[in-house]
Amino acid sequence: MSLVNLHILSLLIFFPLLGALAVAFLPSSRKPQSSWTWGLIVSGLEFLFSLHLPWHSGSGEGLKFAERYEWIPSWGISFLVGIDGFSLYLILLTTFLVPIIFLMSRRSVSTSPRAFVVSFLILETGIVGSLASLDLFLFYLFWEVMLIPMFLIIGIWGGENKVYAAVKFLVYTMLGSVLMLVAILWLTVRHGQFAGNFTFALPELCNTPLPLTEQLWLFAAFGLAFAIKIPAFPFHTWLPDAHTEAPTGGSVVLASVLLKLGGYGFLRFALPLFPDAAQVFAPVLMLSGVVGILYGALVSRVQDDLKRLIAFSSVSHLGFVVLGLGTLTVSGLQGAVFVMLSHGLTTGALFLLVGMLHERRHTRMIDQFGGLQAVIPNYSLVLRVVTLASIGLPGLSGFVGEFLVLLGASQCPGWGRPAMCAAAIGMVGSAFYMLHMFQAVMQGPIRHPKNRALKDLDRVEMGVMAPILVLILVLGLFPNSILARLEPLAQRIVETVVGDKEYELEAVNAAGVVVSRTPVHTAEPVPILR
Amino acid sequence: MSDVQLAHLYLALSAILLTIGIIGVLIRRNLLVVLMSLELMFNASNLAFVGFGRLHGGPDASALVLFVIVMAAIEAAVGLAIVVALFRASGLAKLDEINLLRG
Amino acid sequence: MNLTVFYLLAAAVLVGGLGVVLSANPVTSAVFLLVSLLGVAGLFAFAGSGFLAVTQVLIYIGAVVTLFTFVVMLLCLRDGDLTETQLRSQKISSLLLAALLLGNLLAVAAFWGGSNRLAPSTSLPTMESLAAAVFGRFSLAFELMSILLLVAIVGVIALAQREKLE
Amino acid sequence: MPTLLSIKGTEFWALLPLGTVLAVGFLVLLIELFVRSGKSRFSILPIAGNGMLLATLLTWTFRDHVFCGAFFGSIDLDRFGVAFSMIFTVGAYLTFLLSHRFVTRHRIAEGPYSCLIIFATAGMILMAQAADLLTLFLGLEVMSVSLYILVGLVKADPRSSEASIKYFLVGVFSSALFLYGIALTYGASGSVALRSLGGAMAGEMGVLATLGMGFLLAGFFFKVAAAPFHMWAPDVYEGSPTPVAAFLATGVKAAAFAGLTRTLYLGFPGFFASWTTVIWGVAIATMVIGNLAALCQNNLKRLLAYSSIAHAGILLVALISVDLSVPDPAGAQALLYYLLAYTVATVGAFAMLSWAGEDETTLEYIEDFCGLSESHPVLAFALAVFMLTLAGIPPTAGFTGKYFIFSAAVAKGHVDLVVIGVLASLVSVYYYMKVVVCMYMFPPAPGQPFTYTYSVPTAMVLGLSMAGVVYLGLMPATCWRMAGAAIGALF
Amino acid sequence: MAEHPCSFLFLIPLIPFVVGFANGLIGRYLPRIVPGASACLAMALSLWYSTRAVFWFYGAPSGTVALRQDLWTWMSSGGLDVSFSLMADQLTCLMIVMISVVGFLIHLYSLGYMEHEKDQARYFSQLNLFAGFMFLLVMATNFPVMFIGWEGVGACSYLLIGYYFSSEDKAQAGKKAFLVNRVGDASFLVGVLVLLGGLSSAGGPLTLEFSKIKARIGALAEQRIFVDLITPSEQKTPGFDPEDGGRVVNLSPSFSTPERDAIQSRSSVSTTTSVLDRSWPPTSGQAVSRSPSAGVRASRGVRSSGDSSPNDSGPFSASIVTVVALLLFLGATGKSAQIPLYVWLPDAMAGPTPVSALIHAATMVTAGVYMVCRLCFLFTVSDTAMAVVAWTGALTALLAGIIALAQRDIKKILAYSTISQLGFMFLAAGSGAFSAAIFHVFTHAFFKALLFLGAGSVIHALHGEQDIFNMGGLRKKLPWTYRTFLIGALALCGFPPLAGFFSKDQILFQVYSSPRGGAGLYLIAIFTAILTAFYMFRLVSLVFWSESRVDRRLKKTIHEAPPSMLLPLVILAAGTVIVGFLNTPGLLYGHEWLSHALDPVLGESSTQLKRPEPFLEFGLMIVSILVGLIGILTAWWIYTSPERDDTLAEFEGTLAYRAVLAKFGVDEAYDLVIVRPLLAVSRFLRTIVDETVVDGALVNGVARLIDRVASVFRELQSGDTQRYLLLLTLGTTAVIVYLMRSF
Repeated sequence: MSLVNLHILSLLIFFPLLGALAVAFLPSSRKPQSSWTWGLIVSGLEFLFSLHLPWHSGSGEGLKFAERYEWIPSWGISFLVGIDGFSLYLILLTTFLVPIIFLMSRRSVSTSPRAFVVSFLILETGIVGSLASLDLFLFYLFWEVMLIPMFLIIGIWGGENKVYAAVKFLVYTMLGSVLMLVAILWLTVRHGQFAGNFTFALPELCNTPLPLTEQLWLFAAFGLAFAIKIPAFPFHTWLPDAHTEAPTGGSVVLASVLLKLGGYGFLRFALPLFPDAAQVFAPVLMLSGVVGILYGALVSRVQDDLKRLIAFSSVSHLGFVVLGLGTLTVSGLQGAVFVMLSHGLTTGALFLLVGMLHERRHTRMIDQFGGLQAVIPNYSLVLRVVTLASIGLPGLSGFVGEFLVLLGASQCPGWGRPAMCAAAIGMVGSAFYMLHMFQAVMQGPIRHPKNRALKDLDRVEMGVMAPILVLILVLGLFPNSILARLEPLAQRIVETVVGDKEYELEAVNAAGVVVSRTPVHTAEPVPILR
Repeated sequence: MSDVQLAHLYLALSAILLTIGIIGVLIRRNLLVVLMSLELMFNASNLAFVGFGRLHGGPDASALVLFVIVMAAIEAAVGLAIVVALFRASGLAKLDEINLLRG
Repeated sequence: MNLTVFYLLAAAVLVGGLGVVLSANPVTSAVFLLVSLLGVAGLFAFAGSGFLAVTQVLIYIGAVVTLFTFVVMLLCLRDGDLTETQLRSQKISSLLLAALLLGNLLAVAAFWGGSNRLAPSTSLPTMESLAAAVFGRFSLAFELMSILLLVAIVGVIALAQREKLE
Repeated sequence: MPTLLSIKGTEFWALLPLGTVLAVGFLVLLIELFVRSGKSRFSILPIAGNGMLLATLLTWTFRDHVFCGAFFGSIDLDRFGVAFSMIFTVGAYLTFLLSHRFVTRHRIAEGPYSCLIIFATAGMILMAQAADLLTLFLGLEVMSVSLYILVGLVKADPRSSEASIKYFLVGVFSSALFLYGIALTYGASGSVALRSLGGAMAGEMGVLATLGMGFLLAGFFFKVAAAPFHMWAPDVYEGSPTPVAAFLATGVKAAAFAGLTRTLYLGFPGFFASWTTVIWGVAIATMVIGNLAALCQNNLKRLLAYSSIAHAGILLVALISVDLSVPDPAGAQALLYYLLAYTVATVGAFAMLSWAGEDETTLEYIEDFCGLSESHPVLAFALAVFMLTLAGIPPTAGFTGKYFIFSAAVAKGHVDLVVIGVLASLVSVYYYMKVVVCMYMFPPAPGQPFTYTYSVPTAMVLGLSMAGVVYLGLMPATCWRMAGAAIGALF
Repeated sequence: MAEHPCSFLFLIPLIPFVVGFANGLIGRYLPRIVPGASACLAMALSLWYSTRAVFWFYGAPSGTVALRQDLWTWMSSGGLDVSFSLMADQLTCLMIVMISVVGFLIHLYSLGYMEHEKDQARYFSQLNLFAGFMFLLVMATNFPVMFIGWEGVGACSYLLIGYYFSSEDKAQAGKKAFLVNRVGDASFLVGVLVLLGGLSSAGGPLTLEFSKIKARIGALAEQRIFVDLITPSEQKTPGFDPEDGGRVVNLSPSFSTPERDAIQSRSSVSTTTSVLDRSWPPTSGQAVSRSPSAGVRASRGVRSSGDSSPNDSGPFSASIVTVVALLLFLGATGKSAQIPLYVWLPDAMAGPTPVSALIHAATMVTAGVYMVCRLCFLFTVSDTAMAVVAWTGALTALLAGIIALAQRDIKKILAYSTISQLGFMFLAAGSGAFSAAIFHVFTHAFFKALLFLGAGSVIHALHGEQDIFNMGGLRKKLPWTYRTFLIGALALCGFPPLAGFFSKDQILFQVYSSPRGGAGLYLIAIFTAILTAFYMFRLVSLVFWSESRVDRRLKKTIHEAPPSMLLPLVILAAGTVIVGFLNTPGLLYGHEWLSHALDPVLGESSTQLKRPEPFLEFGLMIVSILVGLIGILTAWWIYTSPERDDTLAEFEGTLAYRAVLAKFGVDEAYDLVIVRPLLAVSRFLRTIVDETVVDGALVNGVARLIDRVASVFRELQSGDTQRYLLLLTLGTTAVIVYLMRSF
């Protein structure tokens, strides 16, 4: 078991990749359906493996399952992975969703399923990798690896405007990440000057004594990358296009996981690395969050494409994440993470449901529907629950996160309270568009004769939605096990940022892998800045 | 006239010759004339070599000039060959007619 | 006396050069080129390396200019090609540019130092020293020159030969 | 007084790569003249190609027999020379592999073709080993003259001869400037030996030296196709036969950078500040112009030409992110690494191009590749990988190389360059992705199906390039160390 | 003072939840009787456990303030632990009994009423879920858990209003209800969070437990909120800040420094003057002046609000408690349909009648009142809040009464009367008579449910006819309905000895004599009572007494309701008769059992009256009875006899009547002022800001710009070799010039 504990993360990272290779090199004589089966098997196994994490990660704070192998020693680049509460649940969410996506897509995706499966498995590798990696180079690597499969998924299996959306997604997100690369390099170089060794390992890069102006620039670079990914308010416009054009599976993974990596990046990198800058930027984050909440809600209300509506609802929900990050309070950070989780479930479910509707009706225009509740009661029941959850009905998953974020905002001095009030108005906003959506699609008289013949959910769809619903309920009622795991981490960040304490990412040692803080003797002399 | 003076004068002359060659290359349309202007440019550097040769003494400069002369002759030959080939291929000998490749 | 000779030669060089550039007919240009190269040869002689002058005359006048005139005759049969077309559009710009460049060069030519350098006694290269240099210090370059010639030959042949019937 | 007799036997080690290549060249020439002239019309390319391979192996085997200042200090064989000679010979080898079907398809005379490529390689090797400016210049000339001819060898295609004349004019013009630079430098120092330039240029001769350096830089900028000296590149690449274009994009560029590196590091270390600034400006111009001009290209060959310009910009960044005084060669090391990565990827891309199309026809427009993913998934994947590499997206070689360069540049305080560089490469992502989009997201264009002439050598090139891309991307450590060893020779 | 553990409390909400979920998921596939039956059974079980809880509570050892069951820790974050726990004290016991009784009856009634409906499962499941949430709401021990119920009941009412989803406007009504409620909920949440901030700045551990907050209300009362964004820096630096008397409200948990506490203890004669307190019209001021002893215990520190501290900085500052109370009250107005958020309730009548009876008359709408009473200790600290509550209640009662006068839809009339009665309750609460308010909640639950169910059976009999002008003469046709309905109506008019009489009379009396109340409020209330009597009996006479206006075809089919519907009517009628005696005033030889029972919870905060003056009390009682009679008689006189129809007709022409009929156009006003602008803004944001500016101009604009530049470079590549050479020369010259610049 200890052996498993030592290598579980690399297993989780590379297993999908191997699976992808296997699927790619299947004898093409097989009928295409076989690649679905393979994809299901691989992702299912991956999910089972990932279940190992929560059982054996104990309760304490800090990183677990850390691994470290020197990769490019002369540049201080190592394969350094490890997870804590921040990443654990997102990883679980990912591994949980991928099989579901395969299940749902096998009926909707007809063109070249093999490539579809392969792209998704590679994407999974990228996601898990960037969630697990603690080495900035490694992180950037996986971060970029995520882009291409997503680009292909949108561009190949997308809607009519797919190429535009795909390229926009790719270029826009890369705009952020390349600047982040510059920031990473700058950071490592500076650390090299201070500490004498040239390393990318996060635990050693923390507490690099940088002057404020430098921190501001670096934080801005990191922040831009993550803000685009989340997406925070002014940088959101790639999201509606991507969501609208992407196939169902793509939208699901995009909304449920990819966006979360932005928030995760803030928690894991931006805040701990540049605490002073974080304190300066916090109001900006809060402002962007609040604007995003309200703006997203309003704009989403007047959309006429279901997917677009949900996309803007994501903008609104993730505004809560940004706000929570900006509050720099324990509750705020916890809330941000929890909003990410619950949004992952609810919005994923919403996209799945819209996808089902699209399969049946081949349109997503709201005005094409109406009165469906009479025709497909089960579907409407599920949609109802998910809608209420995403509105943030207490007792369901949506509420906990939003409440904690508001709590954090209310505890944040300065602009906290006004932000909190505005965000609370945003809660009204979510009801504003969600109920409108539900009413327009599900209620009222049946306008289009086509809608009379719709089939209700079949077994597979039920089987897919059931676990999601259960999770929504469980997260809503018993969030505390998660919150308890998050609390010390959030505490540490807050103490670092607000309380000027050292940020000790101790856990690599705790995992038994020795990290030498002494300079790694490289073949080249350490580069010194002029 | 001292060597230094001579070097100065030769350098100045070579500069002027070089410029003339450049102008020729830039504004003449006839390929052959352009080639001739190029020859002028080579000769300019030759002048400079000789002048500096007097300054530094020794045979090096002369050797260099020798090589350059041969090299220039080779260039001329190859150039003319290319021009002939082009002319045979497309009947063109003027630069303003040569712009298939663009954009 | 020395200077006047120099100036005469320089004048020949420059007039030849200008003639190459300005004369409308390529044949005329070729003739002017001849003049200019002769001037250069004279300057070589004036600088004391007669061998170079001889080489210049042999190679350039004997080979290059002849080649040029030959090709001119070969190509410019149609009188349409004799009427000169100049590149009006970038005349001005190129002249300005050339002027700027020339300004810099002349400034350097006028003011670079070197005044304190006294030429060594054996200033005038003799044939022996030249030969020694070519076959000693520059022996490798000499060999490489042969390679260059070979390349040129192969290339020209390759260009010259008609459509190979492979 | 030095004469031929005073040359020691050991000095001939310095001629090892050059000699081998030349020997192969002569051999090919003789075979062409005497053996092949009769009825026996066997292909000569394998001989030439394997000759290049042999040269590579020999160079590698005897890499320890370094000898500097051979032949009265006119040629060095150091690790730098070894590394570059191997890059050139490997490049030539790959070019021969590429040429396999192409030459016959386009009815190019094999004999001269092979000879000229080999001699061009010899010229490159000279540039990488030159210890004095004359050798450097001669190398340049040998390389250039062969290439002027090579570019024009497709008789059927008027574009080819046009490219040839253009290349010739611009090339000779720039080499005239280069020569003038040599003259001025000689005037300043009284010598043409690179190592002896340095000392002589102090004081009042500084102005001459600087002027000379300016002309030399101009000549080099032309060779590496840096803006605004780049304009010839797209036309020449498009006009020339595809394998030759590949050779231009990889070998010539590498050679030019080798010469530039030697000249600047060995010859003009005292002028570090000034040439750094010049190159700084040129690098910015090159990265911006190269990437932007590539945006609206539909011809893949032209696109690759512009991309090679853009990459030249990045390589220039690498060139100046060093510190000659400490010494800290990280930048030059990265330059070497990046050249390798770039060569591999570009050769791969050109391999696709030379593969595409049947006998007379060439498919070089991006539209021709539409829907490739359905009809030929493997080819599509390969081309996609090369595009990703060129765009510098991890985990490919291109990213690792870019990363090394940018990291070195940041360490030298060239953050401005790096920011421009990453933004420029962001733009490049757009046009590289245009190819991927065409292959994967568009249906095949009606009427003209994608055709290709399969040949084992080209397949080998594809395989090798793919392997190289992945290897250099994921396991950079070894090659990085080797690059360090190579560049160490200049420091 | 202890809380006694009780192991089965969780069953009370859980059973309806479970059954509700089961019905919702699989009910559709079960035989059609099963859902209804199981739902009723669930309510019965809840009723059983509620009563059991009551007995358990009174059987508990002395000194027990409440039964309590801690289930699990719901959330714990940043020093705040929210435990998911339930409790039952006197107030809760009353509520759960009421809910389960009325709920059970209405479920029973629904069996009959809904038997023709297609999918009863959805109906009953949602009804059960509602009951569960309602239980949760009243049994919660802390704000978040209460908020679950609070929002849950809202959601369920939304679902049930939209039960007939296939008609557009009913769905619309449901959405409207949810949205309006949501506004209140948001303010409720903000209130809770501000309260939390106050607690944290008061020092000590964070908590949202009612009991703990109650314990620390004193410290809380001293906290002041400075809404001062101009200088957030001073708030950024936690710790003692001399500028504003050491009472910077810094809403960060890590804010309790010793010297600061010292300051607080020193300035225990604190200065929590609020601009609001001063600016409020003299009523509260009078109250203070009239009885200096009033509410001293409740609000230490508030009393000395006269002298404001000299160093009272900040552009706007108020007592946190006031702010909190007002925010919470806004939430209450949403839930229980007070000005300004009452507009949803009339539309909510779109739902099935039993739903209206249960949710929009008996239980959910009283949640607001319950909340105010549950937090009486908090409200009483702030005179402002109390005054606002009282006046809002009074005005709402009046407004709703007036609007009810002209309505034609039987259910709408009842709805407005509900609003008006809720107004009475808030009036009572606001004037410190919390037990009276709760008492009215209790009685009102019975007779209003009775009325609705009666109306339901009328509608049922007339096959969905709801316009009272198309009814009449049903006295004969529906005898039992008539009798029970009459009882209900009389009770509503406060006719002795029915339940309504006692509760309403108590309210009126206390409003008059409470220092927080006063003559003004009393007059409004008494006038509203007249209106109440009038419109109720307008309804009664039009429906039952006057001769029939029912059209021919319906006439034959009119039939009395089935027993499953009548039984609840009868039971509720009986209840209406009985429950009043739970709280017979001492004047009538009763001894206000209910009030005393509730004393432990409410008493200590309730405003103390002067020694009861029997004469005054008796006088008021007479007045209210008379008032009721007047209203009844006028209504009877006008609406029974047909010959007054023409006079009525011309009266209906008048502007006043039409204004009333149009409900003073409040809905339209809201639509015009809020909804439309909001939608307009949304469209503007979508089309202009998002698609044109952010995406169009910025994102794609940059792309276009780059494309321009690119094409320029492409033009540069003209194919002319000499152009290239020119640029080459240019580059060379530039390099040379640059290099030469230094010499």
